[in-house]
Amino acid sequence: MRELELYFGPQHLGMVGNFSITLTVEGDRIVKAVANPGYLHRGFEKLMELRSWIKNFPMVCRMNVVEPDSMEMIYSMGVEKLAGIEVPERGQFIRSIYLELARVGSHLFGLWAYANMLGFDTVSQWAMYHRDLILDLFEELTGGRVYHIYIWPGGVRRDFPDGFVDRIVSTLHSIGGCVPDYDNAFFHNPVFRDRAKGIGVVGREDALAMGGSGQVLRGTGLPFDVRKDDPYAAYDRVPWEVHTREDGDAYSRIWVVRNEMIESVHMIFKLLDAMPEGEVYNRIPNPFKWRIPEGDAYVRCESSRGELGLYIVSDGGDAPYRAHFRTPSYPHGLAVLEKALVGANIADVGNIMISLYVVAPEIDR
Amino acid sequence: MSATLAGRLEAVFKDIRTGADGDARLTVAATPESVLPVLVFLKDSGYGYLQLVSCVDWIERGEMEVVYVLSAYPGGPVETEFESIVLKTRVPRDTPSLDTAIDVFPVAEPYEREIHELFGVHFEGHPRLVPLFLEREYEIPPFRKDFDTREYVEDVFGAVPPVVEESQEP
Amino acid sequence: MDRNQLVKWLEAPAKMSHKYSLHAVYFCTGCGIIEVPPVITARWDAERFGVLPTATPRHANLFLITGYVSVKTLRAIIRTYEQMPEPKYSVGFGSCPINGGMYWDSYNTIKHLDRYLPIDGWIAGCMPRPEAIFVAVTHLWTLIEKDMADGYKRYRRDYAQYRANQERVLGELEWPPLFAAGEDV
Amino acid sequence: MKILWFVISPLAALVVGIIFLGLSRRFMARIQWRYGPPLYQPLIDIMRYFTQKSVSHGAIFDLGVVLSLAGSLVVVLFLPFGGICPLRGSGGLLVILYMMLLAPLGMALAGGEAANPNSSIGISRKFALALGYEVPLLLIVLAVMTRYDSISICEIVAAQRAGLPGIATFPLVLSGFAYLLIMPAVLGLRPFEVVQAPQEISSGPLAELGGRYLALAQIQHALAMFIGISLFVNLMWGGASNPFVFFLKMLVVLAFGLTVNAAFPRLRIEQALRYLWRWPTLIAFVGLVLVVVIGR
Repeated sequence: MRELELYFGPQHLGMVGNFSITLTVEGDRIVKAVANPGYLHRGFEKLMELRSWIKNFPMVCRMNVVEPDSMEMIYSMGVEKLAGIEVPERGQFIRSIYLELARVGSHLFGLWAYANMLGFDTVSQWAMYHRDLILDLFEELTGGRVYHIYIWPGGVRRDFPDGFVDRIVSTLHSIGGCVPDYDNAFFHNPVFRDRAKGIGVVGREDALAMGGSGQVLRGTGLPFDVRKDDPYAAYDRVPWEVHTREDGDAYSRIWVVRNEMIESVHMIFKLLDAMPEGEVYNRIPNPFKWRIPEGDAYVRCESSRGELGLYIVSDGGDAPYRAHFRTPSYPHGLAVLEKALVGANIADVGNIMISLYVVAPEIDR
Repeated sequence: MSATLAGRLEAVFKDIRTGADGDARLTVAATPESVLPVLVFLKDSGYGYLQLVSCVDWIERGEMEVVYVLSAYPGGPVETEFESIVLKTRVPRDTPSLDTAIDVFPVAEPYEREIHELFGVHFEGHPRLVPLFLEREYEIPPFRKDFDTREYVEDVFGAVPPVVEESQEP
Repeated sequence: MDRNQLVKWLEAPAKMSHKYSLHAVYFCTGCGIIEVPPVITARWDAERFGVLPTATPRHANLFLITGYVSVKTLRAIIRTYEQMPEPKYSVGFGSCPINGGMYWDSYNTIKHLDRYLPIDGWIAGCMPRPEAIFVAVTHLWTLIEKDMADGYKRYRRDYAQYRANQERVLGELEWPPLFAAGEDV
Repeated sequence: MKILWFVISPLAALVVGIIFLGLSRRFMARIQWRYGPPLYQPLIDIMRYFTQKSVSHGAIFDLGVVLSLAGSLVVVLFLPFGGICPLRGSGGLLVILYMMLLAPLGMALAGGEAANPNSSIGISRKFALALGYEVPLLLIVLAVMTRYDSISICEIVAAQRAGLPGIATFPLVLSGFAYLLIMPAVLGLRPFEVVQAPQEISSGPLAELGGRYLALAQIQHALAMFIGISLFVNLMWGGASNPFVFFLKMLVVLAFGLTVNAAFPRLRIEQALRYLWRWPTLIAFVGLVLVVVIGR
């Protein structure tokens, strides 16, 4: 049969983010897929070398639009490790709560993208509405809807305002009240099952070899979660579990996302109960003259898409000498995606890509 | 057999130096030739998860430092004692070249491609060292320290003139 | 809002329909796209005002250029813009297309979008709020009403300059010029 | 006087179709917790398309778009709309079945000429889907024709008006049920919205249509909506004596279709075919057999 070259994106309704895939198709079947990133490359890591340690906070969060908070977290962790700064206990709890809220928001965004990709407007609109309720919380806490710059070396910028805990609880309750609706409309929908089962299968061996993490790995039954294996912030202070599914297809991954969202909400409630009183940040030196001793560090945390890492080098100056972000979308969007697409139907390209949760700006940086 | 991984590493490979940080991290410095055997050794020791391949341009020393960060997946076949292992190697800055690690870790492919593009480090045996991100040609790979991005911006984008509106309809 | 004034519809039906049927190309050019889904979904519901995302540039008449434009994206943006049928309106969204924003010294993003494509309006901010998109749409209505949203006419008139600027950054373009030199406006 | 009906009938169909487009956008918006556009928004869109500059891709391209619209317009002439039916004396149902294929054919011509890979995929999906629902549709129409012993749709409507509507009588209830099952496919609604599938193939056959071609395609879409629903109302629900009641009946059917549309994602084309050839075909076939054996 004749082979045809098909461009999927960058201008495409099914494409989340500015990314493109060159597909070689034979009839309906994909025989080769070449991911083509770079549409969003800004040279972040180069620009970071030109800005002082503290000025980089507005930079790092723009590396991932969907969940900027984990980016702030990882950079703070890197700086704290290099400079040897401790974070007070309450600061750790607030960080965890804040990151889990961001994870719920990010997963709702993912649900929007996935349902939208399947043409299921109804659920996608609900998910986007609920994400907005969480953004309202962020707006009250930090003043920004999308970019917050809330986590800071030494803690968080400010304590929760009065009554904020109640508003978190009521918002999460109102979203949680709709979980049965989501289940009936989407997760137990036979058409969703037909569309997602057996699609985009990434076996455990492949996922391990390709550097998979996050849902890609948990979707194959491996309970790998940095929050559990290498705990940071306050994740080891409360009990919670890692959710897995066995099959490694899009269906498993979306179900993992769903269960994780609910687990995150439960975790927020537990963290709120256990949260101690006290300071939320330790003072850092004057940021305009701040120099960090020579050294390098690799830190990692769990973003909503998988393991997020940062290799950061200081030469004793007032700016990072080199920072390299290990973003989860990078192996997922380049190595895993190219492999998972081969043999798939062209109707499933967006399906597979969004179930792998590829966020383009994270790849390009 | 020596108990610690560091001890075993130094016993097997002569030309490497190891240093353990306090917090469950082992730093290994190796020569470019021994990078691949060390990677294989570490993979067999249970560190089967290549998290990152990075590169640092030490311009004053005239060297490029390629960094491999490894860790272990939970439930792996072997018990591991370190959270992560940082393997560093240095190549000369004028002719930076290394063997590719794709055969050991397939995930190294996009990382090596990126380093080739942004730092100009050549990876021997890599199947597609084609541009990943960039559209324009750069004389110096842009992530090297001697590439002055501000000057470049001034030269390229600052030189584009604003569009002057021609006079209105005759 | 003069959507319900019959007299205006009878006087200038074309202009009125262009105003109230702004279909935007769904092109995630940059991080600004994160505020577009809230705008088109339940919370803000831009469809009330006739603003809708479309899958292909051929159906669209509004181009929201959402955020920083890297050199590689610029090529795609130009192609998309040239495929849209006239009259078409383009709006730069966020600080980065205006003057580079926080990427003013990045080697891979262009700094002034209006040197490569005609822009009818800007929305400043990083990130602009969803309400800002509505403000922009109402401003665009006013501009269309007064015939001031003439980006596509300027593109025709000054095409030689635009094309020269595009080629200066992107090198030789692989598609032929959209308008032959000296073509009448 | 008769000439006048030839003008009024397509016009009425057009108006109803565009109202349906507006209604469906509004209805979907309400299910999605939104306010929705005004009812006349599709009219504004169509006006905007007409006044935009359009790019043609050749003579066949123009011909295809016009052909698909003309095919739909002709079908409308055969369909009674309340009391209005300009071509009551002619071939009836068989002609309708033939003519209904003209619209996808025209789209295929236009899309093929545009040479956009997304269009070609959309067209192949359109024909596969048409193949999928034509089989049960044919069985249903055969059952109705056997039951009322006529191929004229006006006579079928009259026979139903004399007694009970078709869907309320015993053997035909199966055919009516089968029709409801395939109706989302006939109307191009989810879960069978595989032809346009904006998130997969960028609107498929419409991908390269711009300006007034898109306007014509939209009008054709409105007419197709009218045809699919009015065929059900005529065959199964006994038509109506005046256009207003007919319109109300169509609204009920539309609401049913839109509810299905709001409750499902999109199937893949082969899954859609498997579904269409299984249950609706089976039910329609049993219905036909029953009609032949006992129904008369």
